[in-house]
Amino acid sequence: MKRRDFLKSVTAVAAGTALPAPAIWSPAKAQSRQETLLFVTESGPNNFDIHGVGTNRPGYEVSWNCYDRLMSHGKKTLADGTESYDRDTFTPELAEEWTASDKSITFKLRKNATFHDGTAITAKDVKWSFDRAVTVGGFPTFQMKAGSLEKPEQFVVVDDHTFRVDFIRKDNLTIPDLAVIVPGIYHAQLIQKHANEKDPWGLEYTKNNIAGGGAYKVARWQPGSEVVYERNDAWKSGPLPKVRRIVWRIVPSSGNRRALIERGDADISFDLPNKDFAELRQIGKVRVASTPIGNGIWYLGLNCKNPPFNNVKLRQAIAYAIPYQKIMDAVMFGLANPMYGGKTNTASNLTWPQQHGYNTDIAKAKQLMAEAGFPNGLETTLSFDLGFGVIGEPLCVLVQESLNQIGIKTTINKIPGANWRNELLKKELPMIVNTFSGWLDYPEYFFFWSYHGQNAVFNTMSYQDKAMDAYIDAARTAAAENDSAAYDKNVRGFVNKAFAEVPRIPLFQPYLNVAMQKNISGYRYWFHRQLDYRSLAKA
Amino acid sequence: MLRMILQRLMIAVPSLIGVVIVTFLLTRALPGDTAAYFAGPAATQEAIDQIRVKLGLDKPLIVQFGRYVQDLARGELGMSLTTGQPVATDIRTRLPASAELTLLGLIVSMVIAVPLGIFAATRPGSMVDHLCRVIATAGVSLPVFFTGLILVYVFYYLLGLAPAPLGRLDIFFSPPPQVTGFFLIDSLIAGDGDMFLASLKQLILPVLTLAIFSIAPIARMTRASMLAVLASDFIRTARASGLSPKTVIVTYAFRNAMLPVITTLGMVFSFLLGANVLVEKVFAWPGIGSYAVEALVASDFAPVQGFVLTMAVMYVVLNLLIDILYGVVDPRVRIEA
Amino acid sequence: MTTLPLLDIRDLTVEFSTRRGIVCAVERIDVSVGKGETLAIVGESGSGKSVTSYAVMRILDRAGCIAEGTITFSGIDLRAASESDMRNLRGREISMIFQNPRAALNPIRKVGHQIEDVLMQHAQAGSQDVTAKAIELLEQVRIARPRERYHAYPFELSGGMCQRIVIALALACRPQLLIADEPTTGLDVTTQKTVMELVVELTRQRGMSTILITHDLGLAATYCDRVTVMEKGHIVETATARAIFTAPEHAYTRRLMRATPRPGVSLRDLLPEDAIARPTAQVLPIAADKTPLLVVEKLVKEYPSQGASRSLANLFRRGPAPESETFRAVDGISFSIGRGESVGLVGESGCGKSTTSTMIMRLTDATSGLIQFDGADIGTIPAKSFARLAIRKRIQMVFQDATDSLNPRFTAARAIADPILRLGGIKGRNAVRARCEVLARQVGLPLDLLDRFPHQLSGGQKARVGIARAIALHPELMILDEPTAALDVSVQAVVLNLLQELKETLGMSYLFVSHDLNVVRLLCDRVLVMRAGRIVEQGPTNQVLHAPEADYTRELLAAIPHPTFEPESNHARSA
Amino acid sequence: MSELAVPSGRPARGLMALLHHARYVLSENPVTAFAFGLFLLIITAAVFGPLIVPYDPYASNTAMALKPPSMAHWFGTDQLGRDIFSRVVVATQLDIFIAVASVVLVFLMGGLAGVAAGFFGGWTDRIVGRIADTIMAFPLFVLAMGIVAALGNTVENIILATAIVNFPLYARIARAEANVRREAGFVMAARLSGNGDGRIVLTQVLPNIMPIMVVQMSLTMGYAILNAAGLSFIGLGVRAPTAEWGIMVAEGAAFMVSGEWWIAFFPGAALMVSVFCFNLLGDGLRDIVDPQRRT
Repeated sequence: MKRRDFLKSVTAVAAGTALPAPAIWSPAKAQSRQETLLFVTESGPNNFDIHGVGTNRPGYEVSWNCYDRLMSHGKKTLADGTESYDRDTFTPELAEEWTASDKSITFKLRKNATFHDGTAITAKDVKWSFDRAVTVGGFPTFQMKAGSLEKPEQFVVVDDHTFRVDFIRKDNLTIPDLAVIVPGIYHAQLIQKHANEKDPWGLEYTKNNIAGGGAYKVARWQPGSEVVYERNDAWKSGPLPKVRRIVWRIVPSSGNRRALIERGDADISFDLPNKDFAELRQIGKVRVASTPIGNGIWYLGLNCKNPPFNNVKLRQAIAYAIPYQKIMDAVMFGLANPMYGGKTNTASNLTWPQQHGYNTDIAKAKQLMAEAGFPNGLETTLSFDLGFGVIGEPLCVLVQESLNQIGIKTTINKIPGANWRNELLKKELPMIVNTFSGWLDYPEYFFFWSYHGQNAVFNTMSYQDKAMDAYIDAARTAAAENDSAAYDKNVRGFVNKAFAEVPRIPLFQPYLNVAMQKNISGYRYWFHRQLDYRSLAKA
Repeated sequence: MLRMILQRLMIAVPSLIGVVIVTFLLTRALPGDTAAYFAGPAATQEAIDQIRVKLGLDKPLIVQFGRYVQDLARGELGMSLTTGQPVATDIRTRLPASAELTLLGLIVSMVIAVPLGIFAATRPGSMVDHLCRVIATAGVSLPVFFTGLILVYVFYYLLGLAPAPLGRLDIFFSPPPQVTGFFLIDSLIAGDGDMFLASLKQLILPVLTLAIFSIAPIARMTRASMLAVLASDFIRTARASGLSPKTVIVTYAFRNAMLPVITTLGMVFSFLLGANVLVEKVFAWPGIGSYAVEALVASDFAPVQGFVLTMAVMYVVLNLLIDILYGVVDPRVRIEA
Repeated sequence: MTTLPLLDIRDLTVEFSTRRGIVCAVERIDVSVGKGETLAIVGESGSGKSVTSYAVMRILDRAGCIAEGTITFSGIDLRAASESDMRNLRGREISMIFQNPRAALNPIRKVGHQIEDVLMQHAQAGSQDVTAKAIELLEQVRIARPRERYHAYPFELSGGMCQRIVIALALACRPQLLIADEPTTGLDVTTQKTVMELVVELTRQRGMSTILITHDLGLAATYCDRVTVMEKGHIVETATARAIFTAPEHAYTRRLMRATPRPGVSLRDLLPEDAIARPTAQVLPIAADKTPLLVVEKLVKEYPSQGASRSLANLFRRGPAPESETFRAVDGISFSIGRGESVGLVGESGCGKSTTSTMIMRLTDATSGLIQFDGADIGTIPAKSFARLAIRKRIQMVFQDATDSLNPRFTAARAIADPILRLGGIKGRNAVRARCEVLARQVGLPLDLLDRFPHQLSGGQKARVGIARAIALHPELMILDEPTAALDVSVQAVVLNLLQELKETLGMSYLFVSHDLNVVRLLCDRVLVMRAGRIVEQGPTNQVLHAPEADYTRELLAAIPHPTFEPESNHARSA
Repeated sequence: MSELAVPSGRPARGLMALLHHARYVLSENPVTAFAFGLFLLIITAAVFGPLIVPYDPYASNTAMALKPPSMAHWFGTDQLGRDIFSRVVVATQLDIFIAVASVVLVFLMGGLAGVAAGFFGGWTDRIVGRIADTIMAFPLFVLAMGIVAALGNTVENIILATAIVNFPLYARIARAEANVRREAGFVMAARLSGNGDGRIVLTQVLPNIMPIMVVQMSLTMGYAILNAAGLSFIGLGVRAPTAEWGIMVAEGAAFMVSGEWWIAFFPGAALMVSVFCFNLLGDGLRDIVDPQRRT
């Protein structure tokens, strides 16, 4: 609140409600205003501990900034100048150094690292934290398993400051999986004091208390409205962050969030609709960083299990009937990488996501509809998640209109967040619009969850094809033995198959957009798509 | 008077029981599967079943209802999964926010609507009468969230007069020590003028939005009851005995006309609590309305049940207050009860 | 009238703007009242008598205005006076008391405070002694225990008591002129007497002038010096009470005098001279069969006494409700009505006469006692199912307030047709319409009024529709619950004659419920006098009304105001 | 109502009287006349809307997205390039349908239950009273949300939710009016003429209560539309892409700050005008119906 605005609003108030003389603006408040960073988002955390039951994504952000991990990622600068985490380089955090063999990896912990309450951090805490991650169940355990970290026996305390992880199988995802949010270091004694037989891992306590040693501590939390962080000045696991105090306010109305950033009251505005970001960038009063979300795709999923979309020709017809350009303009306002319009329907390189060869071609779509045996069209429903309604709703309306041209009548079905996951699990929705992005930015990792026959929850199309499974498994083993020739053949194999049989039609790769005041620096894009406060600075 | 209170509570008991049952059924009928929602995006089927058992949602409805009533008896409102807090603490922190907003909204709208109604009633059929009616009706014709958004757009975004719609307090104020939970009162108790001013400024726009929305019903009721009272015999006697217009209008007519208005206040207050939900969403107000809405959309039963029960108890207390107020004003009720 | 009159109204015309344009309520009237004189303004409803008094006080409602004429009050031109001057006059120099006393007081304010308001307003008392002054006023109007009644609310006092408070309010500032607009209408005869005597005594004592506005000629003649008679906004005649009573000049006054029921006159005498010549219809012979049509023995009706707390207390108490809890409206009455006989049931309000009639009509169930109609015991049949029985047709009723007993949404024809359609057994629209027209003719209702709604009919016309509906099914017993109480005197005379004629032509027997002994004397063969749920006296009409045994009956008779002027010669008419 | 079809000449005069009376009130009260004119405008938009509309309200045209009001598009275009004027006019049909349907439903539920409670008293009175209290204990909007969330956000459920939410208000008014008339003279007279209680309620008591109910119904019509708009704002309103004022205002709200004020403004204005018209009409009807005003 700049001084001029404050005085103006005080006089307005005085005039309006005839209050006594306006309070003089104390210098202390201005100075603390400079040291505090305010950012606004649509929804807030429901749990501080990523191991907790049902922790939402804002909850991940709290865990990331308030707990340490053994190691983290380095940084690289992208084409447009914004910094991003570097998938391939790992930097020390709690662990000063580590030596890896093909059987295990041993970490040397920092000697002087302490938890927030000052007690020293030892390997025993690390072991307890890892055991907790693999046994507490739900999402954390599932994420650890993705990197073949499955059994407490793998984690060995060598001495107070050395910790070894034994591999159960060769998996090139194990190392990166150690740098995601889940394997954080928890303060074992403190949590066990609040644990009981019904809740052995103290999940209730860590739900709204931080028992860690990260760069920030939570000073105050009012669920659904505000989180206030204070910097942990005794933090040793990296350069001391520059911002002393961070206030996170939840402002549900997107219009207000934009007004706050434009008027300079908020330093950072997160998760605004694309249209606002596009316009803010043009106006140029604030800086907008847009980074394509690694491994992230918005797609139109077709249910391959039950008719009518188990017919490949019909799926291809639909792939040609999607109004791609209209979606890019009216829904994403250009803030996305198109996944369509490639030269051919075969893999052009080993990266993922990449463009497929389909484009809007109503005539071809009609012809394919006839070949597929649906000359006079069909009736179906198109569903989307109310939680992502800002993109989902206009997208469905455009798709509905263009599918109408080739005889496919659709009714739009708006499903609230609560039972959207429920519906996905049942895998009965014929046609859905959805998004998925994995933390580990490797093609085989994406295909393992979205296309593999094991029919995980992310394989929303329940697409099961022996050949596709073979390609994916072969690619994973090739990566483990870093046999690049086999890896190259198999990755191209499963990408071509995905494009040919198109069980889901990739539409675009969305961007993560953040709007910041000009005096904010040090923003870095991360795989978990949340804010990392430690690198931020306020000039 | 005590007997009247006892009697009023007697009547309230069946409706409270009704509320408990209806809320339970309503929340259980919500389409979402809470277990699936809270198992997280990547949960597998057995993870979800695990959570369903943990939450006890797999037992038959009757058993769940039995356990729910037991918890209720112990004053245990259960745990909110959306905010991760026990529902009771959530309600204790958030109810004063909503109450402060709604009460202030009601007071402001009373201060505007009642004189408007009296003014219109004392000059029936004149231009003033039509003008008051048009202004009051215009207020209620707009959806409350739309009025809120327009006020924010004009007074905050364009003119910069109003403070940022950031909730109850500016960012560098920490809330005053919790005494009543009403920031205005707590800041006065703490003697912090700055704080009082800041929370007052934050209240202006949302209170105005609620007030605009509730002026019409109160003004219309005041006008109608004033018209009826002014046509009655005892006003004619008062005029005939030469009492001054002020005494006739205020002491004689107004006090009688207030009786029906007081009863509609109960109706308008619960009407406002409902509209409050939307205002809280627009002004990021950490009130109980938006809390219930988020829980409802996330099919999180405990907060919805806790919220509705609090509202039901508040409604009973409110009606009791209205009856007592009615008794104070109208001796006939006091004697008869 | 030698001295200057206190109030002098010259050529006064008052107009009201209504939906159908300007209506002239009062047209060029001259009224004057001397100091200390009591003037009565007599007229039927709609004659403009109340409008005149409102014009004097300038409290006409928004639509009314004084078109022409002057009103001077002890030298001040009231028409030209400013609103603030008028306000000082009202209450201090001229004050008014109104008809319905309980409604004329602020329901939620102590009576003492309301008196103090007037005293304070007109600076009759400072804040210290205002309470003492108020209590002194209460004593003057003879209210028992004034100190305690000071704190009472209007709904806690009886009608008569409330009227005394209104009088206290009016006389608080010792005004020169008191206008009483129908002060005793609606009160019991006995209370009416005490209130009128109080007014006259207080005004005489203080040398005040009084204008008494009433429709009751007897009242006017008894208590006033001069009488002005008004008809449809014009003054018809002004003379001393004695002159008006003994030698009315204007035809309208004469007609009014004739129509007022008074002892020693027959039903037919009430009608105007020209009407007498009408041939009496063919009279049915009184049925020979002497067995009584209706027999009532030890009829009792109990109500649980009021108060919601009572029901609450019952909830918690074990054992039977103690005797004193209930209130006995009708306490064991017995009587019988012969065929073709008309019996009067007389009593003041609250004596249980209406409750008795609703029980006999089987609209409400009796607590105990026998009701036998034409030999059959109809008391045991529950009221709910009585409507569908054939016997329903044989007992019908005419209600007191005709406006309330007609459905505002039904035309007169539809109202009359209702019983015919249900129980009349006549099918087909035209047949039912024809039957309605026959009935209309029988009760003297012009046919073109059949399609009007109740709010478009006059009092008398509505009464006729009520009667037509009652006789639609040829009942044998008809209960008339004060059928003419709400009517003007002249209309009342016509309706009473109509009822008498119908009884004779259709051979019905009547139970005539009323509080007005004069009306009962004209119509009934036998009279029952009721008080607090019990019959205190019953017997042939002239025996009960001329040589009453029960002293309550004597008290009732004495309370009826009928002037006894010595038969002097024609007294000089005063200007 | 009257089984008695009186020869044709007569009822005409009844109608004439009503018209005359209505014309008198309208002339005496300009605001009600204005509201009545507005009402006619809305009804014509609801009936003929879809026919006279310049564009197809559902045709999106991304090239023309977010254009301000111009000669081509009087009210401008929305995010998907659809013509807002056409959508606002077509939406009248749906919104008026929601308003009328919920009002009729709540009259049948609340009104009749209230009349029965007021007339018969005893147990019916207690039951209806408790139901009304239970509903009253819920904050109105939250109850509406619960119902729509539980049963799905179809138009029928929105109507049902609005009806249930208004049940106590109607029950209370009907009960009070019926209670007053329970002991009325014409009710006793009707019993004397052999009418059973049921018939008395329907043919005699109800017609007398209708005027007061009609006044309340017109006020509730305004509320029904606002309720639908509120539900749309939190995502429980009608399904996309149906045109309905509430959801259009809710969608447009996000664009206001970024300068595209017209997306929310015009549906909001239409919403305001119609609710405004219903409320004023309600007041006007009250004056026509109020016996004291009938000079």
